[in-house]
Amino acid sequence: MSHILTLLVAVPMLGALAILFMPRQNVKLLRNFSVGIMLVEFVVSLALLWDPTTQTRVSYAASGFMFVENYSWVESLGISYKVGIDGISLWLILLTTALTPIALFASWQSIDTKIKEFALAFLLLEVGMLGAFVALDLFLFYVFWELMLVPMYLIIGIWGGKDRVYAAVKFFIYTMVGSVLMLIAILYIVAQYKGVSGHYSFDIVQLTRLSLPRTSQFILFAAFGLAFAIKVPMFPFHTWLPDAHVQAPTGGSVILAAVLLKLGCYGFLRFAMPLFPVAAFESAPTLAVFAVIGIIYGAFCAWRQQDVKKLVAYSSVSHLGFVMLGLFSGTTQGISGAILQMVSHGISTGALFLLVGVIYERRHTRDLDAFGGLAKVMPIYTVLFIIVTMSSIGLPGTNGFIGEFMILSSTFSSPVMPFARSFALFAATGVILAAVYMLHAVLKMFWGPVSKKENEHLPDLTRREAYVLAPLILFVFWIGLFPNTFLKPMEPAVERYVAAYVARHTEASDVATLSPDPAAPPGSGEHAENAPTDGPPEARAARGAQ
Amino acid sequence: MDITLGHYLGLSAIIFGIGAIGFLTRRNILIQLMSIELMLNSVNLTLIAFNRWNPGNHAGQMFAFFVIAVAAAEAAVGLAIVIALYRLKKSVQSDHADSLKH
Amino acid sequence: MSNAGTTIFILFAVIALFAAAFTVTAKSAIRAAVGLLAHIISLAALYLTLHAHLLATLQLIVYAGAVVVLFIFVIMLIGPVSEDKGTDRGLVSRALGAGAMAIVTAAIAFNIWSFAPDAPAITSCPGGANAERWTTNEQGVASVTCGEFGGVRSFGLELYREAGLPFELISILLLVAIIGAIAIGRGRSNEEVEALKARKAARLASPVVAPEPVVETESQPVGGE
Amino acid sequence: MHSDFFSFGFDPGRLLLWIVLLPLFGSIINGLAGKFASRKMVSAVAVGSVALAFGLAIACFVKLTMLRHAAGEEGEHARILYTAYEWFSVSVGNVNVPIFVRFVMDPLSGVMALVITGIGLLIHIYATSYMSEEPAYYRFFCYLNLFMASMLILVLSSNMALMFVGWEGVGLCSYLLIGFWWENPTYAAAGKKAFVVNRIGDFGVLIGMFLLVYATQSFEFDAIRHGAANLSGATELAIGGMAQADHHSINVSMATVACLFLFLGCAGKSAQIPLYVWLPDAMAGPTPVSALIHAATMVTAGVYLIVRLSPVFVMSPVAMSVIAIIGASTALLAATIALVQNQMKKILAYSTVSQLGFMFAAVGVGAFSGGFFHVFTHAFFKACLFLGAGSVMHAVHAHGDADIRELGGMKKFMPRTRMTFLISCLAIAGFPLTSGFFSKDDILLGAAFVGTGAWADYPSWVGWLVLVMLVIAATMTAFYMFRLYFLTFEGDFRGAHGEQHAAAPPAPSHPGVEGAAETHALEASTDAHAVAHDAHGHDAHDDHAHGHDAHGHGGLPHESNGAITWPLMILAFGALAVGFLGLPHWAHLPNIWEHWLEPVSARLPGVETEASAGLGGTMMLIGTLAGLTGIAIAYRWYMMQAGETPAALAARFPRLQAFLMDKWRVDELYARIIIKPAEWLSNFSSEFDKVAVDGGLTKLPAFAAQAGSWAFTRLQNGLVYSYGAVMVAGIVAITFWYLIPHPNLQSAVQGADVKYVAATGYGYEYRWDVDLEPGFETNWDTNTHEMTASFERAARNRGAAVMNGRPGSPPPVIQLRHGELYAFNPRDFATTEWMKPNTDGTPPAMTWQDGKLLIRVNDAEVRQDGLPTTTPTISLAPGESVTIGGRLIRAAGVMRGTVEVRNVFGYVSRESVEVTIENAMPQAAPRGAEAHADLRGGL
Repeated sequence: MSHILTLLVAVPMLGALAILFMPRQNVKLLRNFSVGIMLVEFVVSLALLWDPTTQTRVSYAASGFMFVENYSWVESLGISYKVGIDGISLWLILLTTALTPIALFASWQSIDTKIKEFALAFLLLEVGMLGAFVALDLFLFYVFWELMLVPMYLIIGIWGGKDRVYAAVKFFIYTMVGSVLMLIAILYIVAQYKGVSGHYSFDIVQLTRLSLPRTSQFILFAAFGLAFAIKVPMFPFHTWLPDAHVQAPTGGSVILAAVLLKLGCYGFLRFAMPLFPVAAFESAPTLAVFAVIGIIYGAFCAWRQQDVKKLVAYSSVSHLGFVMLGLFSGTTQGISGAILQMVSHGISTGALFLLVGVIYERRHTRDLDAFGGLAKVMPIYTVLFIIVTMSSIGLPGTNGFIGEFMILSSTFSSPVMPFARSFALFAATGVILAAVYMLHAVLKMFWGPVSKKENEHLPDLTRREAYVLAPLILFVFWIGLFPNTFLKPMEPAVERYVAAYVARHTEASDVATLSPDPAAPPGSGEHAENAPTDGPPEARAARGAQ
Repeated sequence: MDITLGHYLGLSAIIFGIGAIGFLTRRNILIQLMSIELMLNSVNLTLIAFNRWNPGNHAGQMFAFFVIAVAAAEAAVGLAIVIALYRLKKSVQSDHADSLKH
Repeated sequence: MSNAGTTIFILFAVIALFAAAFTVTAKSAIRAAVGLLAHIISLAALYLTLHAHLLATLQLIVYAGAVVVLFIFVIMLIGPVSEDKGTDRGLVSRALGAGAMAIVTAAIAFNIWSFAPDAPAITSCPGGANAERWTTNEQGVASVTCGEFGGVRSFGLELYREAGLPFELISILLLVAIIGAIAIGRGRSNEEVEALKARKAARLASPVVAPEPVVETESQPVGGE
Repeated sequence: MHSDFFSFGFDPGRLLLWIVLLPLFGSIINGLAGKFASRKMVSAVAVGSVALAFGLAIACFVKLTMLRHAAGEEGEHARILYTAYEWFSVSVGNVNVPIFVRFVMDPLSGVMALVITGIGLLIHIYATSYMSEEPAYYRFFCYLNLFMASMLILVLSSNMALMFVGWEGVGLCSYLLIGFWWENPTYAAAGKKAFVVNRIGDFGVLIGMFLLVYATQSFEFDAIRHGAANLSGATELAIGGMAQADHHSINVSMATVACLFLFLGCAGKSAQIPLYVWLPDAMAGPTPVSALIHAATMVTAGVYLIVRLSPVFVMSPVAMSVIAIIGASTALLAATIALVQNQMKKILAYSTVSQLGFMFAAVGVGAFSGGFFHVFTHAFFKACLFLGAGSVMHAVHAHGDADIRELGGMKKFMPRTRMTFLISCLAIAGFPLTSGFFSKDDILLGAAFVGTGAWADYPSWVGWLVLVMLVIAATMTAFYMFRLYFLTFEGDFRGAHGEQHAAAPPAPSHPGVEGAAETHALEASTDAHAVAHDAHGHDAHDDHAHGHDAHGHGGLPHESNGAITWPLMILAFGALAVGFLGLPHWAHLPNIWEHWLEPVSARLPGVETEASAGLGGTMMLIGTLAGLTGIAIAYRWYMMQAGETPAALAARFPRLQAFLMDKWRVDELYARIIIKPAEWLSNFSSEFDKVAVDGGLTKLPAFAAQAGSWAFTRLQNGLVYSYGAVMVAGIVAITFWYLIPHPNLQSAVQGADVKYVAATGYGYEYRWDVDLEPGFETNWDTNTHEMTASFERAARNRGAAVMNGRPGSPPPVIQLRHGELYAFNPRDFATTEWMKPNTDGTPPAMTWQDGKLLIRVNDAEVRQDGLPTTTPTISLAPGESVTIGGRLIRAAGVMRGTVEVRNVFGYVSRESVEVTIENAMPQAAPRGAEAHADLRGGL
């Protein structure tokens, strides 16, 4: 059994521990060490793709989770340290490990106070994000989910802009409200599981076997869904996002947009939808309506923003609407597209925030009206900005197109979601609006004469900034031209997922039931609770009336 | 009429009630402390009465014994606090010590 | 219980009730203290009817001898301030609380009075109606000998055998109470009071809370240049 | 070239890939390294890559013709295919549809590829000279090559998804090239406008594509064309959502909806009503761009797409007539606007819109090959016209655009330009035997043909209407083109530009800034309307002057150099000659063009005959007359007079003139009905976000929390007796809870027995009633907190039926209570017809008697123990089951236990519990216990 996932979680944690013991005066060491640790982490994460011991590519065709590690943690409550990944989480993990060093490296240009704490926060953030992506135990997931919240709160609240405290608190409270409901829902499910199986378990694989009554499913799905919808963020729970983005430092914005939001989508995919298939299936049209509203509404809001960061933040609302639509479409390629769109959005929006950060460094403003004619003074910057803009607009050949196209076309003909065609139709108008607001920004920033004196002698991209952006640009085109590199590994997992999702959508009963464990070998004593004869006495208690 | 456990318990309940009402209505800390003593005493009476009807050991009396000790300690500390409060506020009215609000 | 016992119970019960009522209603604290004294003494008498000889004694020594005296000392120390001043403040909550408490008390007392399990009068030693109750505890082991119930010997033996640890804990509690009472009652020295006043004045003068001096010595220059 | 070249085992498909890749690499090389390379290097890379691509295109084309000939009868399907790799896939329904990066050369894309690379090559050569003074020379060629690559992807792709790459790619290049001189804000805005309008069209293409893919489950053009037959009227399209949502469906054929959406896309790309507004503004780009992108190639992509999907379009006569009418209207509208414009490029731009309208009208009436023929001929003469205009502007140093009132007599200075321009003007006017003559004739004939009712499904009035509009438009075309020609080349030179420039300082360092004032002032005096419209960014014609081709040798205009004139001459030759590829069929002349396109252009369904010679001749005559009339009027007004008649007309109808000058004020209209509302919506959204969403979800809860916190802090008043009162409230609650006993009765089924358990408590006494008879069986006792009752003994008069409502789901339990006949949830049973009605005092259809469930059945299929029975009354003991009408019904028993608990204070509480025992009979095995976990315990 490989310990790669534990290693992934442990490396940044150990790094954080090491940073604790470093002198705060040695800024250079702190900066280099923290980025170095993250690069090491990235290299480690590459082992998810290419197994160095057998010298082969890792295949994700096998059913079930890969690299699973399962250790009992709190035995009496069935809490375990269980981690594992499949094709769905693979690219999100790689996105995280790839973008975190980039974001931190970019941050070191502007962050010059409390360096040690910043590095610490970033490393812990990485622990939280990776942990949440690899956790297969609901409790473990919850721990990482909350762990992620704190460093981000600090990053916004300490190193942020003028209204950072407001933004940080808003971010924290919004996320917390959802998480608390989710915690209650988790405990409820586990209690149900205990009711039918006789023992506690937080293992997602075990809990997925549980089939709950319809009403409970809806309530629980709402609790989970709210937590994730806030994180995504779906309309109308998105208002924390523009505030958080505007106030967060560049690195924080990058991670927030690129990874944190994806955890909301991932949560839907990994937890909310498989645990409550009936509720998910039946609420899919409703949620799709919100997704579509988010797409159009986010775009309209973005158009009017004067602050570039706010504009990008609203564009995230719009883009993540596409992701949610894809998830709810219930089709293989719709969901694959949604996952790819998550990665794409991470890359292009991450790049956009980095680019905005660059100009903010130079001008200390992000007001669209403060720019104009930057193409003359910063040509390379302009070129990169336009490439990323086009990727964000979803121009074919760039990464943004593939996800959007897969989502839209698969949704359009989705056999399982009612009104799918209307959703795709309205969502596709987002394609027009994206061009409107992004080109509006480009027009105001880059074209026209250099109207402001301050802009006349802005330096173009430095080598360092170019290094930071280059890998992102590379992936913009890589995903755009050869998306199958990314789609093929996730395909088996998504296919299984969709099959299970569609098959289970009628599976509601009046009382909680447990389907047989496919993983358990026949006759194994470990899952004796499935034997029909001798369940716990309360399970056989007759129904009480009054 | 035979005096039974019920009579002792009823008496004790009434004394407790009187103490409680006193504690609730009086604003003089000294008298509130005395009301507390009343309540403690009523409990002692209950404990001792129950012990009388289960005389195999002294569990009830022993509890009462400890309660007396605790009551003594409480009175000592309580009165010390009264003096401290008096020094601070020149008053022993409990509603004058309302800094800990809102 | 004999008729004499009944008489004694009724007598002291009535005294205890009236004394208690007087205690909580008395205008002056000193009168309340006297009422408390009367209440304590009548309770001691009731303890005697319940064969709690030692506790009756302790009740007199500790309560009447120490606690009430302590109260009276404090009342004397404080003087006329200790008198209650009539005020309407919190009238509603006081009335509501007292009313609810009265109802509860009445309910409990009524229910207890009406419930009269067969509780035989305990007059005799072994051979009487409840011989087994005298001789055995739940495990069938007698720890109290007939005729010694509530006596010093029997009580003390059981206290030190069975409840040694609580007893020691109580002594610690008393010690702590003594120290605490001294610490609280002692008050501040003049210098301390002056320092307090100065700090308060400073706080009122500037809206920003002046940092505690101890914190200042701890803080270090923040690295980062 | 010998056939050997094509037969030596080399995959010609790979050449297709290289046709696309060469310009792409050219673009990348110039983009990355052009800044550091000399102009020669840059132009070598750019022109070289296009020339190579042209060569490869010719090679492939030749190979294609050979394949076609070699295949003989099956030659229709000859094509060259090359699959590069699988791109990605999408789900269509439950099917995974892969999308390939796959190129195809068939007759249609072959011609397009030749036109693009051929004319593209000429324009590249032209641009090396025309743009030679441009500081961002490399950037220009980078974009231009990128455009070539995108356009080639568009035409060579074998599937719609890949075509969409090119489709959007050319949009991007158009955006970049229109805004090439981005320092002028109006140019940049024009670029943005072009992109956004194109995006609206792209939306249509996307949806149209989804519809087609939804219907045919493939992105490949071939599959869609083959599946097109299924798209006709039979298919209902549920607009609302899934197909089964009948009440949402509108009875429109899939083909119509798909075609209209696709046409929206084509209208965007090919500048048709209502999306044509971007094209005139697009003239802000450099002239070679106007020629290549906005005249010859990109804008014809819409026609290309329709021809490519012609089998789909012919399925929907409705969509076809819409296209025809819109095309003809566009042709007419743009022609009227072009009548009065004074800027060379502006006239040409509207002329392009108008000619595109001709093409759409053509495909709209089903003349696919004719429409596409016009694409082909138009590419030559319009490219030639634009380049000629560029040459003139170059000569007079009128940068950006030139006012024809300032020109005149250019034939003296630039004879070669003038000759080519004249030829092209004749071609566009449809002068006999020029290329435009043949192609326009084809279009008119097509319109007349469907007008005669040859295509039964098609409304014939559309044909006539289109014909009339097109003839008028053709007359106007001839008029304004010759107006342009006469004013520019004939007469005497009226311009003062040359002198002005001679006096002006050489090549300003900031193009677009200096020099703007002088020309603008000039324009303001001549064209008062232009100023008013600058705010909308669409009228970007003349307030600029670029130093990019200020040669510094002023004086009189002069002929351009060879790099400019040679392409002109080649194009003019094409404009003259290519018409002979499409000689009229009705005259029994060989129509090579139509024959060549036969495999790709769909035949109109149900149309067998061809247009007769009489109709053809008439149309040819009408077309010729229209052209000649236009030319004659122009000659009379501008050659014989000095423009007095038009001036008089303008003076007589000033408002009409202003209206036409203002381009029908469509931009203003759009600004009012689309842009303003959209902006308002966006402002509203952004405010709504702040006020309603943020207010409702952030500020309101925050306020509520504060208010709640305020209210609770009021409780913290610091007064001991207040706290005491709260404590007393708790004491009250607890006291009364303990004064009353709480049985908390639980039950459990143990085999055939039911065990009841009541809570224990100090001094509790119990008595029980568990036998369903009135009265308690046991007396007060302190020890009986548990009681067991036997089912067999107790369940006599009460029962329940357990019904298996839906297959697969656990059965809902329906309890029959005393006096109740049956209790059904209508959701579980579609009908209860199988039960006897309960009328006239008959026993109920379902009842419980003597411990058995009695069911009286109407004529329903009844199966007991798997065997059909005919007994009208079925009697079921608890645990037994029967299947009635496919529904499983099982009898079950109900037990009731009641306990009274008394505490020491004498208070008594009573609690009952009812238990349904589904399988209480000893012979019945217990069913899955987990299925019926105690609800109370579970929830």
